[in-house]
Amino acid sequence: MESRARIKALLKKLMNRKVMISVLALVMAMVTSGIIIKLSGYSPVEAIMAIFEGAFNGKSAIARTLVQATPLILSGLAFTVAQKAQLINLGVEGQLYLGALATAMVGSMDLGVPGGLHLIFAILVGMLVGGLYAGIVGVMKVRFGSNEVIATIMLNSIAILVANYFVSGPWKAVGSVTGQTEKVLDQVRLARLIPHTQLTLAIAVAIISCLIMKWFFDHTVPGYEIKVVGQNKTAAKVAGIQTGKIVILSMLLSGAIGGLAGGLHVLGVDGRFITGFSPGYGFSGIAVAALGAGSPIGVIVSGLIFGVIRSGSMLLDLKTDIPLTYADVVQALVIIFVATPMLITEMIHKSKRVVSAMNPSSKKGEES
Amino acid sequence: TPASEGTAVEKVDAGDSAGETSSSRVGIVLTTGGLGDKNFNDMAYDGLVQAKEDLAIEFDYVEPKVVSDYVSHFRMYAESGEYELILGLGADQADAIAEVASEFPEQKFSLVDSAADLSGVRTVYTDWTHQTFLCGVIAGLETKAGNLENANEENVVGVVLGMEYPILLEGVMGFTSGVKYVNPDAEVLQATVGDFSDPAKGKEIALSMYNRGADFIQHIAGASGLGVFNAAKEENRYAFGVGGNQNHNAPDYIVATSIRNVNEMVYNEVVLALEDKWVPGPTGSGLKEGSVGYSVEGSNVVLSESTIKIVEEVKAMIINGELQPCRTIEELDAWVGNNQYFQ
Amino acid sequence: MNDIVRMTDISKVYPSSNVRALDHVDFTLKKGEIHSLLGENGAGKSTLMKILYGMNAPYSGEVVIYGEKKIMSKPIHAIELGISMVHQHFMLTPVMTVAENIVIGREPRKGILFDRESAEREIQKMIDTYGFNLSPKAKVEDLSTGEQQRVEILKAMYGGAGIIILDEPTAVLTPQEVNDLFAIMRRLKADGKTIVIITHKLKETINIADRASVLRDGKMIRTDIQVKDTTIEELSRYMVGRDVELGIQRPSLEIGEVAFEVRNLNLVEREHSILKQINLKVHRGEILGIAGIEGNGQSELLEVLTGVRKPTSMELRKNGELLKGDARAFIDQGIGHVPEDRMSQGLVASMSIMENLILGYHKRPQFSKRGLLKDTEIEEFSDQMIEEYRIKAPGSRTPCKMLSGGNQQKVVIARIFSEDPDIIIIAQPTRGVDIGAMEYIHSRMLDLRDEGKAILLLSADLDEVRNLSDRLLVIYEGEIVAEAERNQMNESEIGLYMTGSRSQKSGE
Amino acid sequence: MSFLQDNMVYILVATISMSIPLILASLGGIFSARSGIMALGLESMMMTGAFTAVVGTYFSGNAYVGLLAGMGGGALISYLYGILCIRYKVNQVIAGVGLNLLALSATTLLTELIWGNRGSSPQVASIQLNLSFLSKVPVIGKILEGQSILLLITGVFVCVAWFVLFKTVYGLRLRIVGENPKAASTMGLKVKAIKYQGVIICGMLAGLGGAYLSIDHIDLFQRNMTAGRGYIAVVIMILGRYHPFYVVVAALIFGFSDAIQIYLQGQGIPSQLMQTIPYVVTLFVLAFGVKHIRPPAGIGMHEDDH
Ligand SMILES: Nc1ncnc2c1ncn2[C@@H]1O[C@H](COP(=O)(O)OP(=O)(O)OP(=O)(O)O)[C@@H](O)[C@H]1O
Ligand SMILES: Nc1ncnc2c1ncn2[C@@H]1O[C@H](COP(=O)(O)OP(=O)(O)OP(=O)(O)O)[C@@H](O)[C@H]1O
Ligand SMILES: [Mg+2]
Ligand SMILES: [Mg+2]
Repeated sequence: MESRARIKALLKKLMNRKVMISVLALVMAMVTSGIIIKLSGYSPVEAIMAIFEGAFNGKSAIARTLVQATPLILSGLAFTVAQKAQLINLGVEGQLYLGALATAMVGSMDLGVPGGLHLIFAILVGMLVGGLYAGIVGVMKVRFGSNEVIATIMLNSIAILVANYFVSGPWKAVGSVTGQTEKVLDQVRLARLIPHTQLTLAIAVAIISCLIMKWFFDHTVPGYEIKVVGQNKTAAKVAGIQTGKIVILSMLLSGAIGGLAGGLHVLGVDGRFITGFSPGYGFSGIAVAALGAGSPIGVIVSGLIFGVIRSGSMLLDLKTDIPLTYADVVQALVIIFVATPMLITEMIHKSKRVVSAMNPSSKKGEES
Repeated sequence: TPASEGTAVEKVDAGDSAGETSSSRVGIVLTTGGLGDKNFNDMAYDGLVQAKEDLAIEFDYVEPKVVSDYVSHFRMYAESGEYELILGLGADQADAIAEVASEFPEQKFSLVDSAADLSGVRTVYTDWTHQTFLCGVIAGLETKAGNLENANEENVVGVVLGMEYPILLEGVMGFTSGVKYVNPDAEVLQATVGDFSDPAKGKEIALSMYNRGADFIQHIAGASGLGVFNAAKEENRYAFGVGGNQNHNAPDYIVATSIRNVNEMVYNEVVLALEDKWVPGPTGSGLKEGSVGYSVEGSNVVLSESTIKIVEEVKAMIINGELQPCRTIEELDAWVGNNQYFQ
Repeated sequence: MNDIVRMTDISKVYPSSNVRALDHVDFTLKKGEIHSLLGENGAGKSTLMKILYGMNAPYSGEVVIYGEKKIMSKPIHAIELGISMVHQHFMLTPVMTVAENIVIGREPRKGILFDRESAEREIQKMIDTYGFNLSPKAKVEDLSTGEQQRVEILKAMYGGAGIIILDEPTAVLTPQEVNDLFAIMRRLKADGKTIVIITHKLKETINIADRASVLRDGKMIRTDIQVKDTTIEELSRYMVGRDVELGIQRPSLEIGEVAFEVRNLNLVEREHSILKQINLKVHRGEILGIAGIEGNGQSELLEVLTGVRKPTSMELRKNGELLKGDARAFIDQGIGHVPEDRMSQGLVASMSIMENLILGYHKRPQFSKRGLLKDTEIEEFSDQMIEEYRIKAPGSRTPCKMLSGGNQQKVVIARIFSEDPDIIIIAQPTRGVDIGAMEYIHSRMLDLRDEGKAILLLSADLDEVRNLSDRLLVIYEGEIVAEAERNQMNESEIGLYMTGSRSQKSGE
Repeated sequence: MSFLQDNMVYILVATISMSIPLILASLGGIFSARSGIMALGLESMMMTGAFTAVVGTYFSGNAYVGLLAGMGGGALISYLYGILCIRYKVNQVIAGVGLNLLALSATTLLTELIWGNRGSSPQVASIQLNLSFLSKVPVIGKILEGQSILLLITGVFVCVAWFVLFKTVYGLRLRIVGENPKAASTMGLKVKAIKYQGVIICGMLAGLGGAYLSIDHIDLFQRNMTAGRGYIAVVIMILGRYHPFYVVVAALIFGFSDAIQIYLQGQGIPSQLMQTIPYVVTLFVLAFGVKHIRPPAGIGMHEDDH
């Protein structure tokens, strides 16, 4: 009996408003895209089945889903962290790029250190580079009052161009015909958790990073100060918090997480830096952060959801005639619906009204 | 289904095995550019459509979002075990296809457009320098002669790149050495759009070259090249297409296309696989095989007989090995010193 | 019947906080009266008036205006009926000019063009009539709070509304300005206008109103009180439900040695001399009050003395020792600071009470250790503060934005007072706070003083400064122009110094 | 440098033609931002405009119909943006990025459904009218003669925008709404309606900017052909302090540095590094030129916020 009550309590906790709305939004996005798919003459059932099969059917499918989710979770986290200080870091893409490049370079050099150390060093350098690159924005903001939206958009383009220059020129792998660095040493590659998949500990690192950030914001002094600065800069100043330092710190942190996303991708998936390796993870991160509703825990959940869509759409692509563009449409719709909780609440209200109109005896329920 | 005007496939003799293998499936991993590029991917797709018609095969295709996804796609094909042949496209798939091929030694893998030597994988490559060299020769001859209606006095031509990828720079060198082979004093301008799908910027870049005296521009810029054609029309100058025959895009202004018959290459791989003639290892395919070259078909620009004669002569020289286009910018000066058509 | 507004059975629940702000309230306005609406913080005064102004739909109940039943769901409905409102929190656009702010929504125009000249001319005329010191061309962001209040009042008058609602218009005005405002109100009344005024200062109600109504916890406790037949004590009893000690005067028991000394303080910014040669001393066991009209450098003085702003020159001593540094250093040195605007400077509205109670002191060992917050200790501390300071809130985790103004002020005060600072710099401690809370805050301040703290009090509320201060300074245009011991100067004398009509300095 | 001088006329010609779509889009952005909605969805409006312009031209055979269709397309998606941000109070960054993704995938999908190719449309008619009648004007005649009639239209729009924003009652109201929606609402303004208007004007102008790219500058729609110009337009709008004239200056600075880099390419410096020039210049202008830009205070706020 008692355990039943506990499960009930747990369910109640899980079914809170935020979660309900996110779930309903997903359903709405699915239904809408289903209609679009149907209108274009394809079978929505087939599409959804393919997506679920591609994401969950078998070990390698699940592995693929987790691999896809990893950079999304981290990019979403990077955006969320900056957002806590009320900073819009549209530059995660650039930070991720440079982080990946730095990790790849360090990883491909023979430093004569043991593997584990080398790996950690490579990751840390990636984080440092990503962090410093974002730090520029923080410094510009504090020093010159520069708008971070402009600065990050500009720095994105610069990062991508400069990285492309290095990997097509001075740092290009010998004999390679595409823009890429040398392979990283085997000792710095992340070990595969399941053979013949790309699944590595990277996903664990991503999830742990989210947990750490949640803990950081809830229980540490700098986390607290970031939140205060984000919510009320004047009050923070009056309380003796050095707002400039905090702004820079948040950007550094956010950029470091972006750099980590890039570094893990290099060491876990590609084994080197390859031009164009990111399909806009930085921007998808904004969507992930939106779905995660500003909470690092939410980011894990939403990163996984986007991972499912991306991984599932690979099978959709392979198995059906439905063009891959539909998967993009689904993703965009998910973002839009999830970002629109009021639409969902409105619909709930309307449907309640309809129900109560059809069924006058249930009118009491409206009061509550 | 994606259309691809002007990429007609010349039929390779399919032998008489077509009937028996009606249930064979072929899978292809396209490049990150995806279908609709009216080029590489669309041509490969057309090759398979042709194969489906001629050889009664079935085929599946996937369009990866990013380079990192290649491995997953190859593995999904291989794991299903349903495919007679798994095709890859583009040099950047080499790592991925090699990794999966090592896990599935029984499976046939072919990678089109890569020269890498990968165990268990058949790679077929074309030479970029061979692809653009002959259009370079045309440009070199015509910009100096100035006979064509819209050619000018100045001895300047240009190349527009989409992005500065190492492999595309070979295409630039092919064109440049082609120009210099017949016209060593010509200036070859070069600029990069920074995007493969920004025709507006492509046009601006082409205009900047035409303004500086160029009268012929070779683009290697994907859809950004459409802007180059537009600039040619507007400025009354000439351009060269790349990949599939693009001459119809602006027949009065596009002199020729630096052709690469990816469709034929793909088609051939299917034939080989069905006929059990498939063997792993790298195979070159160039001017001789007809996989690359120039095509004036569909263009309204009439080249003089002497030009055509010289181009064909040069083509023959490359095919029989008398002439090798220059490959790198560093070697160019020395190469020009040693290789001249008009002594 | 000359009831031009009749609100019956009005109820309102805010869905976001689930607060029943109004509970079956009836309210009427008679033509040509000045009606004072009273009640503690959070009683529902603003809510009721916002419903009348169409800003608070949906509500339940009936609103009848000029005898006709109306549904007030948008301000435009009220505006069209000739109702205007001065809001408790300013509704001004800082980057725009006085004239633009006032005429918006009913702009003089030439075709599609905004007729700026005639707008400015009209506003200037109003300014002249009411004797305000304002320029229609000035940007609102350059105005002091008092001046902004005047803009709000002009906004309400512009367009000739018949019913004018003033929600705490006097909170930031000097006595002189209050008198001016009241003169205007009487004139408007003579013109046949009907006015509602919300205020926490019962003296003002007695002074200006014809009738009064009292709300408590969303219920109308008394309505139709004839002001001429009542007293401050009676009104305060209606509001709070008990007797309130108003205007506590408790002279210092023992004034100790100098605890806090400022010498040679000057502040020049953008070639404007904002603070000029300020010298002051606060002793242990003393409250030093600084009176002055808003915009005469008090805000800057406060910021300099708490390390938020860098002065051009200053020598600051605490217990004889030279003090330097930023806000952090000042806090660490035991200088407590209650900022003048709680919402923008004192609190992080979206954060919880407990998070706000440690703000600025979060690095103290009792709240954190090596960068980690001590969650249990913080929560215990917070629960204790809520009890001790009688903060009306569901719990420590309630966000501050859900509290009423008075309770928010208590959070700030509790934070500073509980940290046992030697010196307390406190500005506008009871602005917008109801009489019950005011009584409490004042008595706490006096207790602290009696414990030997040195307190520097800045306030625009002259009664407050006069009652609490053991010594009083008057500031005018960044200069200390007068100094007096308790009860040495009367209200009108201080008023003369505050407006610069008189100066001890020039008299020397 | 004399090389640049020799080509200065061409560089200026390129500057102008590359700036036109940016000016139009940022001009639109001003209306949106000034009404309180940060136009991060400009990219989607430009892209949709570019697409519908080609659709309109394709089916009517008339590029001027196409221009109108481009404005309509931009307006349509901006209306959606408005519904999200105004009615449903969606976070504007997220709504913008979401719509940008939607516009990219939707235009790709429709390109495929209409023309059977998901990369690009067929070639369509394009705007042919240019300013050749100005060729006689001394000095600038050379720069202007080849420019499209849209340059003239852009210039007119810039002036009209300035006039509307700062001289008319409507502009005053729009700006008040963007600065302080609550105050505007208490003064009886129809805040939501004004915001919708701001956003839709934004969509029409950005759509026109997109149409310039697709049926004026060239003559077809190519998937993702706006190539991030919408984001650049946001940058230019902010850099131009949300003011029509300064936005023109900011766009010309960006366009000019972009044109310079095109002409400087192939002079030995790696092309990728040359391509960073406009971005680096913008950063420098941001850091040392226009400090502390103050956005409209009401961005992201709603009239019924408490
Ligand atoms: N967008 C979301 N989608 C799905 N689940 C979510 C989402 N946001 C939060 N959750 C779930 O709700 C729970 C609460 O998460 P959250 O981090 O928001 O806690 P919180 O109580 O808000 O913490 P805090 O008050 O410190 O912000 C988590 O366990 C998570 O599973
Ligand atoms: N926008 C709102 N959302 C939720 N709750 C609100 C809102 N506005 C007011 N409340 C709540 O409604 C109650 C009445 O508030 P109201 O502002 O009417 O009080 P008041 O009498 O004007 O107080 P004060 O003297 O502090 O101005 C308070 O408990 C307050 O917390
Ligand atoms: Mg949380
Ligand atoms: Mg109130």
